[in-house]
Amino acid sequence: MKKITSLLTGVAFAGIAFANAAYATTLEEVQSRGELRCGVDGGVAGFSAPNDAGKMVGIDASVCDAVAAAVFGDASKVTYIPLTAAERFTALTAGEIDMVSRNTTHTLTRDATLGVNFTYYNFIDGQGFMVAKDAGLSSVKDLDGASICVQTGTTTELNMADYFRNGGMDFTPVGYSTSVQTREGLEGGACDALTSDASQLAAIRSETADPNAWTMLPEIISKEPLGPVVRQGDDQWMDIVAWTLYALINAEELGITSANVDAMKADSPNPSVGRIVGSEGETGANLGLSQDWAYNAIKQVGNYGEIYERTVEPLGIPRAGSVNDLWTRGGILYAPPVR
Amino acid sequence: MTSTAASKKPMMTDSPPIITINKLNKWYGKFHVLKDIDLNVNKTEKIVICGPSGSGKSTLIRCINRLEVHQEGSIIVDGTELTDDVKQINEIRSDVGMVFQHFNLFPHLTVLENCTLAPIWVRKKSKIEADELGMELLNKVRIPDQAHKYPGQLSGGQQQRVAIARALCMQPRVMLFDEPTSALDPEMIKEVLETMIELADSGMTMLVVTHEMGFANKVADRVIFMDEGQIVEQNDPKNFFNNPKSERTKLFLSQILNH
Amino acid sequence: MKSTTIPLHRNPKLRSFVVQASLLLLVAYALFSVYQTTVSNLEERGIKTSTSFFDEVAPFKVGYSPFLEFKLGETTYIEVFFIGVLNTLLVAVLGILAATVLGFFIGIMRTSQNWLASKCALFYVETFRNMPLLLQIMFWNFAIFLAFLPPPKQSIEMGVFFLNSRGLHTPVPFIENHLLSTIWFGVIFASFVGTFVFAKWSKKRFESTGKSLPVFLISLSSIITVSYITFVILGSPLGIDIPVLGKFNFKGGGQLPLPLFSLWFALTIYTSAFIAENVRAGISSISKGQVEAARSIGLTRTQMVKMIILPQALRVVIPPTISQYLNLTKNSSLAIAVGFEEVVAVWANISLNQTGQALIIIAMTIVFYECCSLFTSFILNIYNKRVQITER
Amino acid sequence: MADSTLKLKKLPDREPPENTIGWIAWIRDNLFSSATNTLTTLIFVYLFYLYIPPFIEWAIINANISGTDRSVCDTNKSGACWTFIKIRLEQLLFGLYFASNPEQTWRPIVAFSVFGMLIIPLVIDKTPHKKWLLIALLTLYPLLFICVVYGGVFGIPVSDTGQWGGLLLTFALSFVGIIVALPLGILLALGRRSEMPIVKMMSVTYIEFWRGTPLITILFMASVMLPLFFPSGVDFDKVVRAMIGITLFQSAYTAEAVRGGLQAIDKGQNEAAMALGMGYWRRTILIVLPQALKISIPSIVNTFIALFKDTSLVSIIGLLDLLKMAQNSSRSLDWNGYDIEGYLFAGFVFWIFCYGMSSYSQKLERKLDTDRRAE
Repeated sequence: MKKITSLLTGVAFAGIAFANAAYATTLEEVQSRGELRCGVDGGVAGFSAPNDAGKMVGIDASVCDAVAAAVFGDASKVTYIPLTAAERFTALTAGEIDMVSRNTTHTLTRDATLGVNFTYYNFIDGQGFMVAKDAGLSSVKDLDGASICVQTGTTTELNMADYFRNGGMDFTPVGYSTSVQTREGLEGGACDALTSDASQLAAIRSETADPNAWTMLPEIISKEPLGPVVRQGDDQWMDIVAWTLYALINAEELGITSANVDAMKADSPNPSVGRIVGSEGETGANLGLSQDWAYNAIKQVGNYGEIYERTVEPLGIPRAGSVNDLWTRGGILYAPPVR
Repeated sequence: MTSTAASKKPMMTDSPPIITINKLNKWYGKFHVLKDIDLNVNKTEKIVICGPSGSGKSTLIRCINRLEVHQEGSIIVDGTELTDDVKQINEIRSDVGMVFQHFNLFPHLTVLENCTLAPIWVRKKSKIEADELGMELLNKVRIPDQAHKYPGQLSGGQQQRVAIARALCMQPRVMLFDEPTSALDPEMIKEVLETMIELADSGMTMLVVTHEMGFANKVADRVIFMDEGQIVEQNDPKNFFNNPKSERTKLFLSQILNH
Repeated sequence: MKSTTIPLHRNPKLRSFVVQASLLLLVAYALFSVYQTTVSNLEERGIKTSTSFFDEVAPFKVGYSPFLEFKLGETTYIEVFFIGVLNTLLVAVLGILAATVLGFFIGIMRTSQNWLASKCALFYVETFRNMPLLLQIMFWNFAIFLAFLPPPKQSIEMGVFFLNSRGLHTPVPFIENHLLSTIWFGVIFASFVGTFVFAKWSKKRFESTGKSLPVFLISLSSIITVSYITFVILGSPLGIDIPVLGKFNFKGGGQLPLPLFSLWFALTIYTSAFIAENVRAGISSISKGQVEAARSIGLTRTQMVKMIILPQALRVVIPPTISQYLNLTKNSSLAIAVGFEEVVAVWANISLNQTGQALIIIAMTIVFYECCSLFTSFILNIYNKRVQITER
Repeated sequence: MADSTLKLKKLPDREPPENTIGWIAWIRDNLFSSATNTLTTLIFVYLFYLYIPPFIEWAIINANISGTDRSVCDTNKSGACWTFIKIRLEQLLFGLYFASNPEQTWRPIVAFSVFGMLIIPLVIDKTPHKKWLLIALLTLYPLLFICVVYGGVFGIPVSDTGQWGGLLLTFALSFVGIIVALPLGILLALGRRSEMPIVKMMSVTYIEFWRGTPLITILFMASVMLPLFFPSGVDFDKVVRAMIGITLFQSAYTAEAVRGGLQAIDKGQNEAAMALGMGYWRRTILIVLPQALKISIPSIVNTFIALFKDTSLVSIIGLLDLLKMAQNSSRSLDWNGYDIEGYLFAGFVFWIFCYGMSSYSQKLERKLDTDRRAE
C-alpha cells in the first residue's frame, strides 16, 4: 500500500516540496528496504532475460545477484526493473533504482554529464556486423552503400557512423527501437547487415529462424566496455558495487568457486584468499558490509568464470583467449587486490 | 364572399386532363397507404385535398412527381406515364412544381440562387436570363429586397414564399402544395395564402394538401376528402362544406371547423 | 430606505477576485516549486542542461532526409531536429491526402444504395477504427510488408516502379539542359495561364448564354498536349532518373522507404475510417427535404450531389476532418515503432539518448506539436467564420 | 358529382404485389436497382470470392489448435497457429507474474469477473438501481482491484505494478485513466465555462496543452522527465508514471466531452435554479451536472475508447501491455514466425472491447436523441 499512498500524496501535492530523501546513503536505503532494485534490460539473452520460471538470468542479472548477496547475504533479494535505453540513467539518478546493470557502455559523455558513475566491467564487448551467408560479403569494407539495421539511441549507432565516415563509405541506417525489431528487419530484408555488440549479435543469431544462414564479419569496430552503473555522489555505494565485481574476478583468479568456497574459508593458507572469503582482515567493515560479503556473493552466484560459463558461453561466444579472459590468461580482466 | 367566377367554372373542356391517375395503389412495406385512387386533374383546375393525418393525402401528391414510387396503377402527367425511366421522371419533375411543408430551401444558397439554380442547370438558361426571371418571381411573391439574403435570415412566411417562387421559376404546368402553411405562425399563414390565391388567379393548375378550409372555399374547384388511403368524397367546395355526404367527412369537418 | 453595506465575504466581485487570485497563486507556486525541484534535482544529480549541443555535430546518421541533405560529420543536432520536423510534415501531408481520398470514397460507399457496398464500408470503418493504430502500424510493417515483400533482387516490377522489402522506388525527373527546360517550364506555365483565361471566358459565356463547356477536360487535355509537343520539339530537356538495381538495392530515382511506406499506409487506413464516418455523418445530416426539393425542381442525381448535398455536407464534414488531420499528424509520432525518422524518433528518442538533454528536447518536441495544434485551430476558426458569414 | 358518395364503401387492406415485398424485392432494390448498382454488386461478390474462402481456410478450417509446442504448427503451415495463443493465453491476459505463479492467477480472474458483473447490468437498459452500481464501479471497485491485484492486505502477496502485464495492464492503465480523469475533467470543463477570466484561461491552457501533444511524447515525458519534477525520495515505478501521464492527458479530453454536455443544457435550467436561490455549487452539483453528465456519457465513452486503444503506446516505453505481450511471445524462440496470429489476437481483443463500447455509446446517443425529441 505504501506505493499507492505515495502516489496519492504525490499527485495531490505535486507542487509542494518534500523533505529530502529520508536516507543519507544508498546502502542504508537498500538495507532498510530489504531488497536491491536493479535496472536491467530484460530482453537480451545471456545478459538479462527471464528464464522459463520467470527469473531474470544472465551476466548482467548475476551482477545484481552478487551485490544483493554482498549486502544481504541473500542473492534472491533483488527486484529487477526492466528499462529501455532511454530511461536507464534517469531512473538511476531519480533514485528509482539502486544500480544499473544493463549492457551499458562506459563513455566520457555519459560519465561526465549524466550524474552517474561507472564502476568496472562485467563484459568487454566490441561492435560487429552480421550478414547473410549467401550474400558473398567478407568484410565490412564490402558494405559500402548497404542498408544496415541498428538499434537507435545506442553507442552502436555512433560507432557505425564514425567507422563509415572514416573509411569514406556510405550507408543507410535502418533504425529500430529494440534489438528484436532489428532482427525482424534483417530477416525480413529491410537491411543487408545488422550491427550490434558482438555478444548481442550472437544472441540475435541464435534467435533467428535459421541461425546457419547468418554469419559475422571479421571486423570489430569499437570498444564497448559494459558494466554496472551507480548514482554519482555516493562513493560508499560505488565502492560496494565495484568491489563486489572485483571480488568475483579475483575469486576466479585465485581459484575460489562456489563449490570450494566453504573449504577455502575453513582452511586456506593464502592470505589473499582469506581476505576475500572473510577469514582474514576487515574487508567487509571497510565497505560497511558484513565480514562475509564476498563469501556470500561467490557462494551464491559463483565467481566470474562460473557466471560467464553459465550465461554467455551458451550464446556461442567462447572466452578462452578473448579480451574477457583474465589478464593472467591473455585477456584484459584485471581486478585490483582485495586487501 | 364568393370567389371569382373564372376559377369556379366547371372544367368541361375537351382537352385531356393534365394529370390522370388510374387505380393507384401504394404500400409502405406491408402497410397499404393508397387504395385504388382514381383522379383526373384538368388544366387550370385547383384541387384541395384534405383529410386526417395518415390518410395518404401527402403520399398521393408526392407520387405525382415520383418522390414516392407506387406499386400498382398508373400516373400520367401531361401525356407521359411515370415509370422507372430517370429521364422521363426528370422531365416530369421540371414540369411539376412542388412546395413543401418545411420549405426545404437550400440553406447554403441565397434566395435568388435558390430560384435560379434549376433554370440554369435544368432549363439551361443563361445566368442573366435566370436572374431576371428569379427577380421577376420574387417580385411576384413580394420579397425582391431579400434576394441576396440567405434563407436562414428570413421568417417562415418569407421562406415559404421563396419556395413558391423557386418552384415557379421552372415555369411549371402544375403546382403541388404539401401542407404549405402547417409549419407557420398564424400571421405568416396569411401572407403565404395570399400568394397562393394570386397564383390561383393567374390560372395555374394546383393540387393543394391543406387544412385551410377558408382557402379551399375561396379558390378550389374541387375539394377531395381522403381517409385511410381512399378518396372518400369529392365535390365542389360549396357542396362539400354545406352538404357533406359521408359521416366520416362530417366528423372531420366538425373537428376542423370548430376547433 | 437605508443603504445596505454588503458584508465583504458576500460581495460577489470580491469573492471572484479572491478565488482567482488564490488559484493563480496556488498554480504559480506549484509551477515554481516544480521548477525549483527540477533545478535542484538536476544540480544534485549532476546533470547539466544547456542548449550548447544544438551546434554539435550529430554523431549518428539519419537515413531519410529528402529536404535537407544529411552530411555525416557536418549536420548538427539542431539540423537533425528540422529534418525530423520536415519528415513529420512529409508523412502528415502524404497521409492527409491519401486518407482524405480514401475516407471520402469509403464514406460515400457507406451511404450507397448498394447494400453490399454499404455493409463493406461499415465493416471497413468498424474494423480499422476499433484497433489501436500502433498495432496496425506494426502489423503492416512487420507481419505483412517485411514478411511478404521480396528482397531487392526479386523486386516486384510495375513499369518503372519497383516495390521490395526496402520500400517503393520511383522514377524522378531531372534537368538535363537548363536553358531548354526553363523554356519548357515557361511554356507549361503559359498554358496554365491560358487555361485560366479560357476558364474565365467560358464562365462569362455560361452566365450570358447558358451554354457550358467541359472546361476541365479541355484545359487538361490542352495542357498535356501542349507540354508534350513542346517537350518533343525542345528535344527532351528533362531526363528521367529511373531506379537501377545496384549491389544492395535500387539506386537513383525517388524512394519511399519501407518504414515511411508502412507508416503512411497504416495512418491512411486508420484515419480514413474516421473521415469516412465524418462523411457519412455529413451526408446523413442533410434532411430528406433537401433531397426531395432538389428532385422536385428536376435536378439530376449528379447535379443534386454536386450542388445541394456536397456543399452542405462539407460544412458538417470539414471541421471534424480537420481535427482528424491534426490527429494524423500527432499519430505520425508512432513511427518510432517502425523506425521512420520523424521528429519524435530522431529528436525525442535518438538525440535524447545520445545527449541526455531530456528537458530541452522534450520541450521542443511539445512546442512543435503545439504549433501544429494552434495552426489547426487557426484554420478551423477561419473556416467557421467563413461559414458563419455565408449562412446563419 | 352526385355519384361521389358511391365511393363510401371502404376498401379492405390488400397485401402488396408479390414482387414488391420479400427477399426478391429486397435484393432487387438493394443490389440490382440500376446498372451501376448491379456492377457494384458483381465487383463485391468477385472480391469476396477472391479473399474470403482462403482466409476462412487459413483461419478456421486448416488452423492448428492442438498440441503444446510449435511442432504441430510447423508441420501444418497451411493454417493459422492458434496453439500459440492457447499456450500463451494466461500471459497475454494477466501478464508474466500472474501467469508464472499459478496459485496467484485467481487474482486477475476475480478482478475481471467482478468488473464484468458490474458492467454488464450497467449497460442493460432495465437494470434497477443503476446509479448505485455506477458508484460502486467508480469507488468500491478500484479498492477491490487494489486489494486483489496489488495485494498487500489480507495476506495476499504484493504484486508490484511493475510486474503487471497483458490485458490486465491495459485494463488497469485505462481504468485508472478514466476514473481519475473524470473528476479532473469535470472541474476543468466547469472552469472553462466559468465567468472568472483567470480560471477560464487556466482551464483552456491546460486543456489545449494536453490535447495538442501526442500521447507518446507525454509518455516519454512521464518516463524520462517526471523523475526530475519530484523531489528525491518520491519515486514511482514506470507503470505509475505512465498512469500519471495518461491521466493528465485523458483529463483534457474528458473535460471537452463534459463541456459538450454542459453546453447542451438549456440556460433555463441554471436560471430556474438561481430563481430558487441556489448558489453556484449547489446549482452545479444538483441541477446542471447530473443532466450534463448524462448527455455527455456517449462522448466520454468515445474518449475512453480512444484511451483504451492508446494505452498500447506504453509498449514503446517498455511496458508489457497486451500488444507488447503478443509481440514478445510471437518473437520469442518458441513461437518465432507466428506474429500474424499474435497481432490478430491482440487486435481482436482490442476490437471486441472498442466495438462493444462504441456500439453502446451509439445506442445511448440514439436514446438520448429520442428522449430529447420526446421532451
